[in-house]
Amino acid sequence: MPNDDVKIKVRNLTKYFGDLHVLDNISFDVKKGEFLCVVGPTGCGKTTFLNLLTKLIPPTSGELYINDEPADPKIHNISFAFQEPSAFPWLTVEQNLEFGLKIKNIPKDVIKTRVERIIKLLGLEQFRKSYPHQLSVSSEQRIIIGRSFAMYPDLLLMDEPYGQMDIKMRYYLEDEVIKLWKEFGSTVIFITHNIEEAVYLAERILILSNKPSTIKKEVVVDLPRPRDFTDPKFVEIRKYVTELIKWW
Amino acid sequence: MNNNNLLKKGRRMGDLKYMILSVISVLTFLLIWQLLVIFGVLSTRTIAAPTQVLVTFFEKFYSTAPDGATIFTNIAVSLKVSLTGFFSAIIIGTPLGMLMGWYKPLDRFIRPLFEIIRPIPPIAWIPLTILWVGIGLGAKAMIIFFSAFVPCVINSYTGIKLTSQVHVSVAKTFGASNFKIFRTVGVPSSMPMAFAGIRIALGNSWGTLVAAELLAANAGLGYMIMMGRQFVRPDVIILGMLTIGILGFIFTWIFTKIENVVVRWRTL
Amino acid sequence: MSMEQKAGTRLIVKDVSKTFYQKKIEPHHVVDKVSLEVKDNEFLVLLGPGHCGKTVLLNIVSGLMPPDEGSVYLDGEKITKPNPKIGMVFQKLGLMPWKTVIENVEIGPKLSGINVKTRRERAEYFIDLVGLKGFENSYPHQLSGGMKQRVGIARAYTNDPEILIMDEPFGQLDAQTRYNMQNEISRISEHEKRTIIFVTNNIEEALYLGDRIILFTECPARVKEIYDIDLKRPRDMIDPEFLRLRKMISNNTDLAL
Amino acid sequence: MKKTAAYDQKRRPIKKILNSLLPFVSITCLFLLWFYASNINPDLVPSPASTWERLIQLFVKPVNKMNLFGHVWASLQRVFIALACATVLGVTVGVMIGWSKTFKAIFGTLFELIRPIPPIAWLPIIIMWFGIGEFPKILIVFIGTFMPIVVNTYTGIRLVMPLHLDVARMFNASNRQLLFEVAIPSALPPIFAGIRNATSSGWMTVLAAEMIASKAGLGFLITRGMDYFDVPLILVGMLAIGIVGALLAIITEFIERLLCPWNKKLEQD
Repeated sequence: MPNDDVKIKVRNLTKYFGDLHVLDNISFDVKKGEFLCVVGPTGCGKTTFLNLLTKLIPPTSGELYINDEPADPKIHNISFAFQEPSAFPWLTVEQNLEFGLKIKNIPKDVIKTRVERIIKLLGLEQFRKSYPHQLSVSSEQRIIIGRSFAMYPDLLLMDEPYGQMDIKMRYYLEDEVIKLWKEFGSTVIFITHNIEEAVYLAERILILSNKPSTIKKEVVVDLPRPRDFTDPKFVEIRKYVTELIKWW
Repeated sequence: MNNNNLLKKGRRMGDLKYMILSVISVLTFLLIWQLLVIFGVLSTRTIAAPTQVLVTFFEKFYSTAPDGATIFTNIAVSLKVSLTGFFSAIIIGTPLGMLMGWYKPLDRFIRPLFEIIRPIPPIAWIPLTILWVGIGLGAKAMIIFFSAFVPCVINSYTGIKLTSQVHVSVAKTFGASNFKIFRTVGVPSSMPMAFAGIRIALGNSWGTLVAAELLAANAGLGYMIMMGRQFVRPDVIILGMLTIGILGFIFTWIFTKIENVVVRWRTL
Repeated sequence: MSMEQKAGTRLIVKDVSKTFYQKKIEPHHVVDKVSLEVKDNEFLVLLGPGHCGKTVLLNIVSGLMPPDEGSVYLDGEKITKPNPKIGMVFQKLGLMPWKTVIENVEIGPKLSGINVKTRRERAEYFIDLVGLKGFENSYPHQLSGGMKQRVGIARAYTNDPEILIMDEPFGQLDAQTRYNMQNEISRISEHEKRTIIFVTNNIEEALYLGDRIILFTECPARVKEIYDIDLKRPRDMIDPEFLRLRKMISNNTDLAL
Repeated sequence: MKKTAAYDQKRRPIKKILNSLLPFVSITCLFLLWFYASNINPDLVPSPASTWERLIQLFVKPVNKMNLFGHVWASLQRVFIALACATVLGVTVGVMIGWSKTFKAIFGTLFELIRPIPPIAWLPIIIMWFGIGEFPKILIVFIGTFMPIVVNTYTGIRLVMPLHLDVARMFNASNRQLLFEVAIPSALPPIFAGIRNATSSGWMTVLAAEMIASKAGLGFLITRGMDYFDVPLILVGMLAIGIVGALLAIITEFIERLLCPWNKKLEQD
């Protein structure tokens, strides 16, 4: 891979909780506008990995660089779409989408145009004044995705946001994520248990090993979009990744 | 579909039946009470018939006997005292609880003092307050403050402690400062609990008011029923009790309306 | 009232409809003229998107709720109230938090007045079968999601039903636990053969488990299509034929936003 | 950035020590304030030493033929008797109006009408009816404890998860079995919460009753202090009230934990 357009650099990321060695010396690069998926077996320190990338907890050693600067949520735009429902129940759909932008003290008119754009792209016009509990679970998840993209993030992390959805819905929402990603050109790291999902979405897949986690393998997915899960090439990559995970 | 309408009607009929039943039960209760007094089973020196209470109610519009004030003066006095105590407890207690729940050092500093005050029922403060402050509005308001303060603090404290970690993390990854997270995430998410606390405070302050007025007052609803006892006027006592009950009920009702507007985002 | 039936058919659902009325809200039409048959000892999957109608249909089949129109017949007898021949694994389980695992499992026989010794033995057998030996005296809140599901399954089996209804039992589990439980349920159902009606919104799960799949529409629930699945067991989720069927069913499914 | 991480780890223990010291600091502040105030006006704010002295004296020279423990016991006894009656009656009434719509229509409405009247407001009329003996005081405390128990039992029964009832119905449970096997056990935690509320409300009501008309009990003790301008005695009384109140709360919670081991909420606390 040529090293021209690197946006995110992760260098020697290591984490101990007391004596428990969770992450071991993880290094990788993400190019600007790349869609990267991370998969791994259950209990591979996935949550820790994410919390380190979002700077929610400090690493034992190693660092994350955005545009060659050490990452800092106060300077950089980092968005995190959590697995559990994380829309603020006391804010309307519109206010939820504005939330991060307001924290960044972005001018009001900019906020307005951005939120309008997201609402339009997601087709949420009729729900703009609704509270999250008045929406279906899938719509609530779409607000969170929208809220993340509205930041024009330097780095967008997604933690299996569609874990509980049925397959049809999953593919619909995943297509929506691809649409937003292409529209905004964001740099995305998407973490999932579901290998099929990873192959469907990613340009590149990182496979994590069991604790202490390291990067076991890197798989490039260069299938054209839209992808088809019955396509023999798709099935082949899926099988390959599954085998890699089953190894240990 | 017809079938369904019938079912619906059936359910409504059921509701109606129970409503009639409860009206009958209340009326029966009043009637028995009235009859017992009329036929002299219960002495009018110890209890007044419902009709007598009603008559006294209208009399008290202008009559100042036996406690020296009309019913409206008494209501006004009681309201002034209880609302002063109640609102100062909300204004001080709720933010204090939230700040304690969010900022650990503050929690560590204030918690011990709070834990000392907490198990002492507000009524037990009455003698000390009377000696310190006298029996004016200030003293009673202070006692009511104690009764409303504790639930305000406890509930807003618990509420903010229960702030969902995910919500905090969202704000954190957006780069919000600790105070900004407190303001934009902690405070709103603890609102339902804070309101539950205020609701308890409301009940407490009304109940304590009566105690305070029974012990140390020269006007107010509590004072009115105390005087009713001294002058052997059961009608005045019962009227006082009913007024206290009805006013308490009205407060709770108003409060529920406000609560429904402020925390309308609740799922429940 | 009784109903003639073909040989091998256990349960007949005939033209069942249900609408809910609430104050201030439009009438909610959830089940619309559903008719279906359940054969003896088959693993029938009811597949439908969203959360509309399927649970209501099950409540009607199990006799917990009367239909507005139509009827359900078990072995030719009309169902009007819960029948011990039908057991149910509920979506949200409804384990009683004040009972230990074994007390939860033996509740069926206990309510029908069977003596302690017999019901304990039966409960222990099924607790063992679902792989919870050693947890008999734990309380539900001490168990993980997958283990709670196992308790729910053991509870239904212990009452010795002939027909077992499972209402989206794995909806709340994470992906990996879900795969494990899918394997478990096929193992258990091979071991203790029963007629099973399994409801899910997950096409992969439906194809992995079902002998037959009945596809429902999104609100109100109507029968859209019936598929006979004759893939050999154990099934492979990335077998081309499996994926082809999955795509076919997926394309025929409504999207429930 | 590496530096920051290390810095964080170094700073934390200091913060921890500071945090663990703060409670002592605050208690010390309280005492200093007390000393200071008692220096300015020893009549209104007796010093800690004279309060302690008064406590000792209370055992040497009892008030109304009873030392402190006698008064504590007098108050407690009233609460226990009233609480026992209120629990039995309150749970029964609560279950009845929660389970049967007919009962609710007949008694629920009457109960709702009486409920907003604070228990203490019953004092004058009860004194008028029954004088100032032991029974009227227990009756007042009974009113104060009965209400929360009924309300909680009622709510508990109403909030039984329909799913739990459905589960039992699937196993052909009779109406009686639904009540005793499902509704009542699942309502136990709210019922206990009601008893807990009732205990603290009863403790408060007994004080009020004793303050108005009594010759024994902690409420009497502090009013006596007020009447004789004996501030140390008031403080001793308040301390005893606080300690007993806290103990009552701890005991009820302990019993609750013992009897409802499945109650996750308590375990997490």
